[in-house]
Formats: sequence, structure tokens, C-alpha cells
Amino acid sequence: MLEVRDLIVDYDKTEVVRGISFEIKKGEIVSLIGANGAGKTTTLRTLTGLKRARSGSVLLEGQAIQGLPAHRIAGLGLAHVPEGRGIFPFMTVPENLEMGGYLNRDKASFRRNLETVFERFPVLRRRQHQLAGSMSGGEQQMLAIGRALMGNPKLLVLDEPSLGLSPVMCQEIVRVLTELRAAGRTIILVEQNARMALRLADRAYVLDRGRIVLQGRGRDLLDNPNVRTAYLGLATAVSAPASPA
Amino acid sequence: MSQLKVTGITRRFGGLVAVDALDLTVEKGAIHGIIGPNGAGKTTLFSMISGTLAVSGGRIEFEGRDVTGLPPHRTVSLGMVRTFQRSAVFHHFTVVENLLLGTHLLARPTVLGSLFGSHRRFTSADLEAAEEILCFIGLADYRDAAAETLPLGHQRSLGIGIALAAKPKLLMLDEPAAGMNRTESEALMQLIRDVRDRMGATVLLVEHDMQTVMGLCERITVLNFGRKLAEGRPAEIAADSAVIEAYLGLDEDAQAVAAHA
Amino acid sequence: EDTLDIGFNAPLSGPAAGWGLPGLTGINLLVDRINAEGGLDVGGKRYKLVVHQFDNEYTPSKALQGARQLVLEHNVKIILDVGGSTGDAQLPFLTEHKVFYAPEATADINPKRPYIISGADYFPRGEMMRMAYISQMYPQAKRYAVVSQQDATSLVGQAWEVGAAKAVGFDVVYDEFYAPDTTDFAPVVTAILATKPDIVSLSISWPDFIPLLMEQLYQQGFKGIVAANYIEPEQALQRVPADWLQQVKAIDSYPLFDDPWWGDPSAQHDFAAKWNARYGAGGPEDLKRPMNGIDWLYTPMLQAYLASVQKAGSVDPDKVLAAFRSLDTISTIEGPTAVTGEEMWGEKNMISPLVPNNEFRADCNCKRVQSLTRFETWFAAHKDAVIAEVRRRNQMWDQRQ
Amino acid sequence: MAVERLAARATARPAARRNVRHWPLLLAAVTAILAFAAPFVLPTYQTELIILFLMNLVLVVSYRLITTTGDWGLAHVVMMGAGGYSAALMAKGLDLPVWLTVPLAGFVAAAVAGLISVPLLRTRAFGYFIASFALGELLRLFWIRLDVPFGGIRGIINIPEGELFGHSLFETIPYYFFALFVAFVCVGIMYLLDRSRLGMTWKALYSDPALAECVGIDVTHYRRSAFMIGSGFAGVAGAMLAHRMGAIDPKNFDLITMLYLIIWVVVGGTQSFWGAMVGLLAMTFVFELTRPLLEWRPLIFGVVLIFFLIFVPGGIESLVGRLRGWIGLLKRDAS
Amino acid sequence: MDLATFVQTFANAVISSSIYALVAVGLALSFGVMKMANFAHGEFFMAGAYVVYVLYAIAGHPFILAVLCAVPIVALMGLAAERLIFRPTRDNLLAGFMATAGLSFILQVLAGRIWGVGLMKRVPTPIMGAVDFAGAHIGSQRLVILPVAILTLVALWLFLNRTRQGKALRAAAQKPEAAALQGIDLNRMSALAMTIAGASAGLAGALMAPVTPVTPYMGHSVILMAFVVVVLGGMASIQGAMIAAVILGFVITFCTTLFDGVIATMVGVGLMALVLVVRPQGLMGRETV
Ligand SMILES: Nc1ncnc2c1ncn2[C@@H]1O[C@H](COP(=O)(O)OP(=O)(O)OP(=O)(O)O)[C@@H](O)[C@H]1O
Ligand SMILES: Nc1ncnc2c1ncn2[C@@H]1O[C@H](COP(=O)(O)OP(=O)(O)OP(=O)(O)O)[C@@H](O)[C@H]1O
Ligand SMILES: CC(C)C[C@H](N)C(=O)O
Ligand SMILES: [Mg+2]
Ligand SMILES: [Mg+2]
Repeated sequence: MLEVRDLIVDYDKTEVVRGISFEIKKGEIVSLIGANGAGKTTTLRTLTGLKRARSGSVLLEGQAIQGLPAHRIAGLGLAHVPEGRGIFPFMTVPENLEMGGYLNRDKASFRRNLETVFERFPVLRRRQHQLAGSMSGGEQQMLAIGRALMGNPKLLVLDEPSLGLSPVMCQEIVRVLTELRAAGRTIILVEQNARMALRLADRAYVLDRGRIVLQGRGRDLLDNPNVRTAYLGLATAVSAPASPA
Repeated sequence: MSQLKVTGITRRFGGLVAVDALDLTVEKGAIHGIIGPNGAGKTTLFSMISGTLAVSGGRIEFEGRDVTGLPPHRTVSLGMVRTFQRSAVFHHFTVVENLLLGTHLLARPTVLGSLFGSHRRFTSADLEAAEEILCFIGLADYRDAAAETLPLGHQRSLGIGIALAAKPKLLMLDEPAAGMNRTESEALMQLIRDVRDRMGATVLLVEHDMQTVMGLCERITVLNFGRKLAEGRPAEIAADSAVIEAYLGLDEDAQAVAAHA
Repeated sequence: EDTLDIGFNAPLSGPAAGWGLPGLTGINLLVDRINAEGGLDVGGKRYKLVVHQFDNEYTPSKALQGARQLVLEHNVKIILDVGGSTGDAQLPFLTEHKVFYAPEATADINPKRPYIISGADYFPRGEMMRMAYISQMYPQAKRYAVVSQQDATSLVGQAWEVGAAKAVGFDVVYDEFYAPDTTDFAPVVTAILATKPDIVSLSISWPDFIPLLMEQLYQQGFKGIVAANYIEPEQALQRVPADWLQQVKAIDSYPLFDDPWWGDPSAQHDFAAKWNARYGAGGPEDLKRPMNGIDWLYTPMLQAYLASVQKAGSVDPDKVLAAFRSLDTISTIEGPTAVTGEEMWGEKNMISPLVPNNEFRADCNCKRVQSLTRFETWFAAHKDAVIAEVRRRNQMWDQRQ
Repeated sequence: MAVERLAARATARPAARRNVRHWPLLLAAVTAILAFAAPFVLPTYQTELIILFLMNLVLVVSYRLITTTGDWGLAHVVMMGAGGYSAALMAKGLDLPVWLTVPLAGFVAAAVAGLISVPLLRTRAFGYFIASFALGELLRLFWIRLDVPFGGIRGIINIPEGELFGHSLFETIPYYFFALFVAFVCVGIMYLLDRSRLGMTWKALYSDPALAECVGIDVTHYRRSAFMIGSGFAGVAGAMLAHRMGAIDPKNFDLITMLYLIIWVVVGGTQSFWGAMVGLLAMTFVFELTRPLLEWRPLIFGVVLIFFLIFVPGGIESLVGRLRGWIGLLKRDAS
Repeated sequence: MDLATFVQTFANAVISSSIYALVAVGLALSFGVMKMANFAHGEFFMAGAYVVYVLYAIAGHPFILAVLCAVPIVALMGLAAERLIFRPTRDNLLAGFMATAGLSFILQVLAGRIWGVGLMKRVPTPIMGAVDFAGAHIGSQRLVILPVAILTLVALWLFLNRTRQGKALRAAAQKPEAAALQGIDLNRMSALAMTIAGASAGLAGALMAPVTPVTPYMGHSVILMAFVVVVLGGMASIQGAMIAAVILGFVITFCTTLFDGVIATMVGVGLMALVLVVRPQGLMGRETV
């Protein structure tokens, strides 16, 4: 469904994504994991048009979309839940959702989507009259995901949905993502929380300083000793508490 | 002897209590780690100690002196220097200039001094100090490169170098290893140890990279929701069930259960 | 061929351009006429007149720069300008180089600056004569309010006007200034009307502001007498009804040169006809406009200067100055003019044509001269009282250093 | 963005010494000779223009000094006015000689700046821009409103031009040398400051205020010192103007004048010490060349301003860097 | 101040508040909402007045028609400014602001060159006469401004809060990137904002043409007060701008009547300086988002 080839992205001449290629098939959850600053967010931002690539191509169902402005790519069915959620803080919950369906001028299907989102996230229905900025982090994350669902996206792009969330909230997110997969959605998931990401993913890619260094099925990566050392910290920390100087 | 003593410190943002009546003691000469989930209040704590953020309540003592609410340039002059979570260097300057700027406190340029006196140019002592730090942080090859062109890892080292130039007694590092690979973070760990051993500075460290934290720190404080969840030696922390639950993560199977619930 | 260079160092752009730019029309008319006659005859020698212009934007530093350029590069002998703060800036330089300075309004005259020819504007003689005229024609009016924009010139003008008003026995109930960038005159007029005046004088309010102030006076129900330095009835009529204008008399000092009062033939009618042929109704389609009070305002001073040059038989500044001060009458577009000014300004550098008092008339929707008054006569009788008031306000020439 | 390597000069490096370049010295010598000869060979009017240029030079360099901290304000010509007014009042009221009024005016302007910096420095970026405009306008309104001692709307007239070593400064040539001397001293001092540790500290504020604070730089203190020093030199320029014009009024220091100052700076660029001077020079030429176009001039300036902001945001000085880059490329290609 | 004067001053203040609101609302939209600080807003106002001057005073068309023409013409100018100036300088507020200062020079010169700088342009009062209301006299022409201002403000409020485009505009202002991700075209939104800003400036100028001096420089006094209103109101808030307009209208009107115009301006500007210092986000501004 989505294919990325030799993507290179830079900020003021510093390359942060250094030629990565990967693909996502319909109905899959694909995770990108990697350390802070590995270039995960940058990759996603390039996919959805918030950032221009230096070179490389992005194909959505065979159509090249690199270089299109973000609002055009949104029109093609990519919904991006950005890092930090990006909800509109001074708008109410329904208004936020309405913006998610901005490109959908059909009132009836908009209503239907709204109903579906409210059913999936009952907490949003309860917060209907609240300004989005005053909701808790987890609720905001639900709103952001709900907003992304409003446009019936072909591909859902999630950047660190667990960021800043308590473990309980994280579990809630995991529940939602599992449900979405069950409903047949295609999802790219970027997570700092590698354990969670690998568990959810059908397939996963490991990014290190702008390059893909490992790829495979989520479960397999979870057991990969290198991954355990580098990204799941815990394993080695527990086994070797005081590393020598 | 405790060098930094924080009692009952609190910070609110609107309704949110980011740091909640926290007590913390850092021993002189220690490498002390602070960990905790995202948003636990670690950066906020640093900001309050260094004076960039006002406290909503509580008291901070440094070497027996009340430093609560002092502006950053004052806390720095007392010897408490911090680095930033984001990579922060003076982008428009060269590496050596960055280090020279770090020596600001040792000079505090004045108008008259800049015209006629000692602040017209850098003294050889300043330069020597800068060169020394340059070697110390391993950037001697980049002496005259513009800071903005450095790779991220080097920018972080430079950030630490800038802090070192101010001759800190307490160095507060906010996620120094973020974005570094294993080799880089190993080097960083060595650098931090050197800072303590050779410069005699106490180090207070916030870090998500467990390998670094566990390998480096003698003592670790775990924050959660702005409160102290646990404190102890690395091995104790790694085994603490509350810490595992809130931060290190539930047991794998338990999580799997949660995911399918 | 010898030339006699004339500088026009006035606001040609910017907010004050209305006081400068139109003045070029009258000057060009006059200069072209003289050049067409073969130039200015000075003791048998013919001089061609050349006008050089500089836009001083009504800014002192620019004005000084302009003066320097006009004098040092073009060797001009006289500089025409609005005067006021631009005059203060260039006069030390001009005095040093013995170049004549001709501001419309007389307040720039000062014994330290002898090379001045000023006074085509009725300011502030007209202000005083209006007070005299009103007290004589409308003796029941007592309570007097005056307002004008806050600028250098109006401080002086209002001082003389209030002096005259007190001298003829009015009760001064309101005596203030408004900010020159006022956009809303309603509160200004409300404040005036709160003092229940019989006469509201808009003094030397800028011509642009007069209709707006009048409109407020009308809307807020004023029924007394309105007076001002310069009123364009045509403009006022776009905002207030003619019968109200007639009711409040709308008294001013600027004459219309097609007023039958001047008689036919007369120099005034002649000028009006020529101006209209070139710039007015007969002018090119894209330029034509009605004549206003600034169009001719610089010509009398140039006429006075040229007459003095001819009498001196030389362009030497000192000889010209001596000739100027000794002229009995100068014939100008405003009529024959004497040279006076010592008592008001400490020096005899003011030309002083007769001052008209006009009133609005609904029958022709225009203003008509009601009387031409000789200022000197009236002033001789009232000067002590007037000068006392001007002194009280620190606006005598020797106080404004 | 062209980055200035200031400490590279502030630090005495042997490498730089070995490689002494001769052309700056040569340039300085030629400029000096031209500057001394100018009033004797040029027509008086041109000399007067140079005097004006010298005053503007002090003004523009002092404005640039403040912008090195990242503070772009709209009060600079008002500060110049503060100097102008104080020089005028000191010369007229206290009969002080010129060599005293000019530097004192600078100190007064700096003091006034210190006063308004108290509220002003609580703002940043666009807030600073607007607040500086408001506070400057407030000061100007005081001059307009208060007849005593500022002469109200009329301003102050008959300001003594003063004399120096027996020469009346009313004459063009003595005043020219006086202005030359003052400009040389002021620009020289600002040059030294720019190269000093203080200058470097100011630029550090612009580069990263939060980090600056954390290496112990008292941000407000150094922003204030830049603001006060810059304003002080603007005050000196104002004093020079007051003595030359013999009259000043609030209109001399209005927003339009400030916009012209901004045009000079934008055209020249603020990264290097010379950028703003180059901008002033270029725009002075444009100003004189377009004199015949009179009423069209503001339009031309407006177009120039927009053009530079959009197409050459770094100003003329940034072109030098680009030019060097191109030349470098050419050379490489050639070799 | 006696009762009659108070009533009259109060009425003046109401009218002047509505004028401030009308003038400032476009600025609040483009500056507060889309971070485009348009220094030439005053010149847009001037342009509106000139359209009325040309169509109504010179060509003799009905006043209403002239006003209706002024709105789209100045709206187009706003659109052009967005395209040519704000878009290229989008991430630099100050550069856009300075560049529009250049634009204001250009528009002043053009107006002056085409229609002359001379004396004020004569725009006859379309509705002469005054209305008496509870002892206050208000010119009928001014009285028209009050409902128009209220209607405009209400319409704008409804647009922003009830329509899809209006909400998209708010969304784009609050989180530009997130808005783009929903398919909202940021370029279109800022063009829309500047078009509305231009239209409202044109409307204000057109309505004011008969009651204020019409000159190429009339924008100067407008822009200062408009910025005072916007900053005072909290730069991101239309409601704030409205409240600030009322505060300023009353303060300035009463100070002018009680003292004089200069003091009134000083109080107005001083108020803004004070607010900037004490509450940099303005009266109704929000804490940083
Ligand atoms: N706007 C920017 N300008 C310059 N450099 C940037 C910018 N945004 C990100 N970077 C740099 O690009 C690199 C990759 O950043 P990115 O945000 O893509 O990483 P990430 O993998 O998403 O990290 P995280 O886990 O922290 O979200 C980092 O070194 C970062 O410092
Ligand atoms: N300026 C602010 N305004 C409002 N809330 C804030 C502000 N700064 C921090 N917070 C909130 O305070 C809480 C603590 O933040 P802090 O940055 O201290 O976390 P942290 O422990 O450093 O997290 P991380 O590991 O992600 O760096 C968070 O919920 C954050 O959203
Ligand atoms: C004082 C003068 C320059 C004013 C002039 N009388 C005018 O009405 O424009
Ligand atoms: Mg990221
Ligand atoms: Mg943090």
C-alpha cells in the first residue's frame, strides 16, 4: 500500500534520515522503533508532507506523493496523529472531530463517523462540551486518534501515541490499536516504548541514526538480543547491574 | 555531606502538579540519577533547581545556602550548571567560541573592561582553559567548526563542555545520552565519570537510557507524577516492583494480557 | 542671460503638502508672466526668473538640507516656504548667507533674522480683525470659545486672537488645542459646547479640519457664530446645510478673487481669470480643480521681493532689504500693501494688505467680502491689551527663543 | 546566514598573525585621506551631505549594536531625540560648550533608555517591537505636550551651534571635522565593543537566550547594557543633529524616520559590523540619486525594503558571502 | 462635566468604540489569528475611503454602491498582500511587518500621485443631519456605523464559530501543522484571513470617508490605535479586540473631552504599554498554547 524508497531528509544540511526504504501492506501494523533522535518523527513527517525530502520517493498505492503539500496528502487518505497530539486546544471536542472530517463534505457520513468515534471512545462523548486543551493527556490522545479516524483514512500514521501517558493510559492505547487492527485498518506506529510497539506490530523496522539497521516480525525482534540490549534497556540492566568503568 | 538539598519542592501548571512536594538530597561527589516516565517532572525539577522556572513551593539549598528562586545566572555563579534536554549550543559560534562563552562567569565582561581592560579579548588563561576542555570532551579536531555543523552527538558533548567551562560544582545533565548509540554513550559515560573524578564535580543526571543510568549512577531517584516513587542503588531500583510497574514496564506476559483485555 | 533664482522649499509631499504644493501654481503663473514680458527689469538689466523646488516634507532637518542645496547649488536669492518649525531650522543658515526667506505666516519675523518678507497670509492679523468685526456687528455675542490644532503656528496665532478677543470685551470661555492627528472631532466639539459659547472660533485650524469641526458643531446643535481663518464654503456645504451656515455666519478672512466686491476690471479678477484658464475650469482635464487659498498665497511675497529688487536696482540683499523697508506701498494680488510689523514682531518685515471679513451667503452659496479693514488703525488703539495677552502666553517674538 | 567569526579575531591566534592582510590597512589609509580632503575639494552642499551621513552613521551603527542581542525595536530615533533635546537644553539653558553637551547628551539618552528598559525588557520579539514603539511614542508625546522645557510641538529653536578651538561650528568645514571626529570615536568605540567579550556576550543572547542564561549570563542585564549603550550613541547623533540644525522638534523623531533607519539596516544587514554602514551608504546614494523623483521617493524606498526582506533577507553583506562562495566555486572549477 | 455633556460624551464614546472595533477587527484576525502583522492595515483603510471618494464623491454613484465596491476592492488588496508579502515571509513575523511598512509607503505615494496630496479629498456627507437620543446629538452618518460595526462583528463571530471554513481558520491558527494534516490548506487559510481583513478595513474606511479627513496619510493615526486595540485585547482574540475597542473608545473620548487629544493618546498608548508589561498576552489573551 505504501512504499518508501531511499528516503533522505535533512535539516539545514544535517542529514537525519539517511536513505531508508520500507513498505506497508494493507491491513498491517508496521512499527518503527529507535532511540531518541533516530529520525522516526522526521520520517513520518516526510510521509505526510510536513517536511520535504532531499531525495527518495514515497508511493501510496503506486502513486508518488513525495513533495505534495500536507493538505493534499491528507486528501489522499493518509491520517497523521502527530507527535504531541496536535489537538486544537481552543476548540471543543466535536469541533476538533469536525476538523478531522474537514475534507468530508457529506453530512450524513460525517455523522456516521462521529457516532463511530464516540462509540469507540466513550470518554470523548462525555467530554463533548469541554475545550480540548483542558482534557487530560490520555483523553487528548484519544481525541487525536478519533480525529484521524473521522476522514476514513486508508493509512493511519501514529507518532508516539504513548508519549507522556501513564502506564494505565498506555494500556488503553494498546487496546484501541488492537481493536483497530482487528477492524482491518492499516497503521504505521512509531514508538519510543519499543516493547509496546513490537508487541503490536506485524512487522517492525529498527532505526538507528537515520538508517534501518534491523527489520522483521515484531515478535522476532522482541526476542532479538541486540534489540533487547539497545532498545529494551531493562534486559541488560537487570542482568548486568553495574557495568565496569 | 549533602551538597544539594531539596525539600517539599512543588510546581504547578494550572491544575497540573508537575512536581509534588518532592524531597531530594544529593551527596557531594556523587553521580546521582533521576529517572521516571515521560512527564514525571524531571525536567521541571531541573528547571526549578537551576532557577529557570519559579517554584510554587518548597525550598532548595545548595551547600547549605538557600538558593530558592535565584535567577539562573546567580545559581550558575554559585556553581550549579545545567544542560538542556534539547541539544543546546550557540549555533552561530565556533566550537572554541562556545567554550569561551562558557567562561563568561569567570570574566563577566563590563563596558570599560571591554574597551580598555581585560575584556577586550580573551586572556591566554581563558584560551588555555577552553583548549583543555576541548580536549577533555574530545572535540579538538573541530576547534574552529561552526557549532551548527557538528553531528548531534558532538553537539551534546559540546553542550556539556560549555557547562564545564563555567567550572561547576554541581553539573545537572538532562538526558545527555538521548540520540546516542552505544559507543557514543559509552564514551559519554566515561566523560561523566571523568568530570566527577578529575574535576571534582557532583553530577545529577536525568536519563532514559537504562544502561547509562544503571552503569553510571551510584544512587537513583525514581519520580512518578511528580513524586518520589523509589530511591536507592541501581540494583535495588531495578528490582523494585513499584518502579517496574510504573516505569520499567510490567512483566511481558502481564502486558500481553492487558493488550488483549 | 542673467537669471534670478527663486527657491520653493516647501512640503510637496506628505501630510502638509496641501500648504505647499498648490502654491506653485500661483508662483508659476507670476513667473511665467514676467518671463514672457522679457524678464524682470532691474535698472535696465533683464533677469529671467527661475524657480527651483525642494520637498522639505515640512520637516525641519529636511528644510535645512533643502535650503543648503538651493542656496549652495542653485544660488537662489529667496526661499518661499510655509514657515514655522521649518523656518527655525533654515533661518540661521539663510541669514548667514543673506538669502531672503518668505514664509506665508508672519510669526517667523524676528530682529535676528532681518532677511524676511512675510505676511501674505492674514494670520494673525485676520484673527484679530475678525474679533473686532464680530464685536461690532454682533454685539449681543459675548461668550467666546477658540480652538485650533496644536502646532507651532497656532500657538502664536491663538495668542494674538485671544488677545484681540479680550481687548474687544469677549468672555473667553474655552481656549484649547486639539491634536493634529485627530480623526474624530465629536469629543472636541462636545467639550467646546459644554462651555455654552456664543462664538466658536476655529482660528487657524487647517482647512481640512474646518468642515469636520463645522459638521460636529452643526450636529451637536450649535446656533451661534462660527469664525475661522479660512473656510471653503463649497467643502463645508458637503457636510452642513446652507441655511445653518448662513445662520452661523461662517466668517473668515480669505477672499475669493471673483467676488464682485473687487470691481471690474481689477487685478484680483484678472488673476482669478488667468488662474482658472490654466489650472481651473479651463485647465487640462486631469489637473483642473477649483482655486483655493494656498494657490495664490506665495505670490504677494514674491511680488514684494521683486518690487524691492527693482527699487534697489540690484539683487544685493542689503540693498533689497533697505528698499523693501522703505517702500510705501507694494501692489500685490491682495491689493496695495504697506510694510509694517515692528510692534508685533520687533522688526519691519511684514507686508500688511487690508484684511477682508467674509460671511457666508445662502443666496449664492458662497462667501462674500463684508468689509476690508485696515489692521494698523485698529491695532494702534488696542495693542496694549493684545500684547499683554501675547506676553502672558510667552508668544512674543522676544519670548520665543 | 553569514556568521561572523568574532572570537577568531578576539583570540590572538598565531596563525592569523602570520597571515596579515594588507588591503584593510590600505583601505583605511585611502579612506582617511579622502575624509580629510573631502571638504576642501567638494562643494559645500556635498560636504553638508557628508555631515548628515556621519550623523546617520552613528545612528545606524548604534542601532545595529542593539540588534546583535536580538532586540529589534522602534524607539531608536526617539532615543536620538532624547540626546537632541538634552543637548539643546544644555546648550541653551546652561550655556554648556559643545564638547560637553554632545557626550552628556549621550549619557542622558542612555539614562532615559535605562529608565524605559525597565518595562520594555519584560517583552521579547514582536512584543518588544510593539512595546518599544509604544514607549517611544509616549516619550515623544511628552515632548509634544510639555511646553516647558521641551517647547511643545514647536520644539526648541535657536540652539547655539557652538564653537571649538575658536572655530565657529556654524561654518561647514569646522563642523565637518567635528562630525568626522565624533563619528570616528563613536564608531570606533562600538567597533571595539563589538569585538570584545561584551560584544560576544550580546551575540550569544541572540543565538540562544535560554542557554546563555544557563552559562551564567544575566540576560536582562546584558540586553539592558546593549540597549543603553546603543541608545547613548543614538543620543550623541541626536546632539550632533540638534547643533547642526539649530532647531529640533518632535517630528524629527517620528515613525517615518525610524522606518528609514530600518530600511538602512535591512538593506545592509546586521550580522557583520559593516553591514549596516554599507546599507546606509547605499541608501544615501539612492536617496540623492532619486532627488528628481521627489514625490516618488517613499515608494522607491518601500519597494527596496520589500525586495530586500523577501529576496535578500540577509542584506547586502550576505551577498558578499554568496559572492565569495561563487568565486570559490569558479576557482575550484578553473583549477 | 454636567449631565448633558456626560450624555453627549457617552454617546460619542459608543460611536468611537464601534469605529475602533470595526477598524481593528481585521487586524485582530490577520495578526492575532494568522500571525500576519499588517502595518499597511491603515493604508487599506485609506484605500476604502478613496474608493468612496472616487465612486461617490467624483463619479456621483450612490454612497451605498461605493461602500459595496470598496469591500471587494480592498479585499483583493489584502489577498495580494498575503500572496506577495506574507507568504514569502511566513516564518518571520517581523519581516512581514517591516515589509508591509514598505507597502504602506507605496500605497501612500500611489494615492498621492493619482489623486493628489493637496487638500483633503471632499467626500460629502451622504446623510446630513443628526439624531437626538436621550439628550445626546449624534450625526446620522455616524449612527450608521454602529449597526454596521455590530453586524460585521457578529457576522465574523458566526463565521469563525459556525462555519466549516471559519473553524478551519481557527484550527489553522491554533496548530498550523495539525490543521494541514486534516487537509486544511494553510495558504488558503491565510489568504482567507487577509481577504477578510482587507474587506473589513475597506468597509471601515468607506464608512468613515465622509466623517474623517481623507488624505493619503490618513492610515497613520488609524494604525497606531488599531495596534493598541489588538495588543490590548490579547493578540489572539477577536472578543478581546472588541472589548479593548470599547475600553479604548471610552478612555480616549472621555480624556479628549476632559483634557485634550494628546493626553488621550498618551493614556491610550500608556495603557497598552502597561498591559504589555504586566500581562504580555493582553487582556483576553491566553497563556502560551
Ligand atoms: N526542526 C528541526 N531542525 C533541526 N533539526 C531537527 C529538527 N527536528 C528534528 N531535528 C533533528 O533531527 C534528528 C531526528 O529527529 P526526529 O524527531 O526525527 O527523531 P525521533 O526518532 O522522532 O526522536 P524522538 O524519539 O525523540 O521523537 C534529531 O537529531 C533532531 O535533533
Ligand atoms: N510550561 C509548561 N506549561 C504547562 N505544563 C507543563 C509545562 N512544562 C511542563 N509541563 C508539564 O509538567 C509535566 C512534567 O514535565 P517534565 O518536562 O518535567 O517531564 P519529564 O519528566 O522531564 O519528562 P520527559 O521524560 O518526557 O522529559 C508534564 O505533564 C508537562 O506536560
Ligand atoms: C498659518 C498658515 C500656514 C495657515 C494658513 N493660513 C492656512 O490656512 O493654511
Ligand atoms: Mg519523534
Ligand atoms: Mg524532560
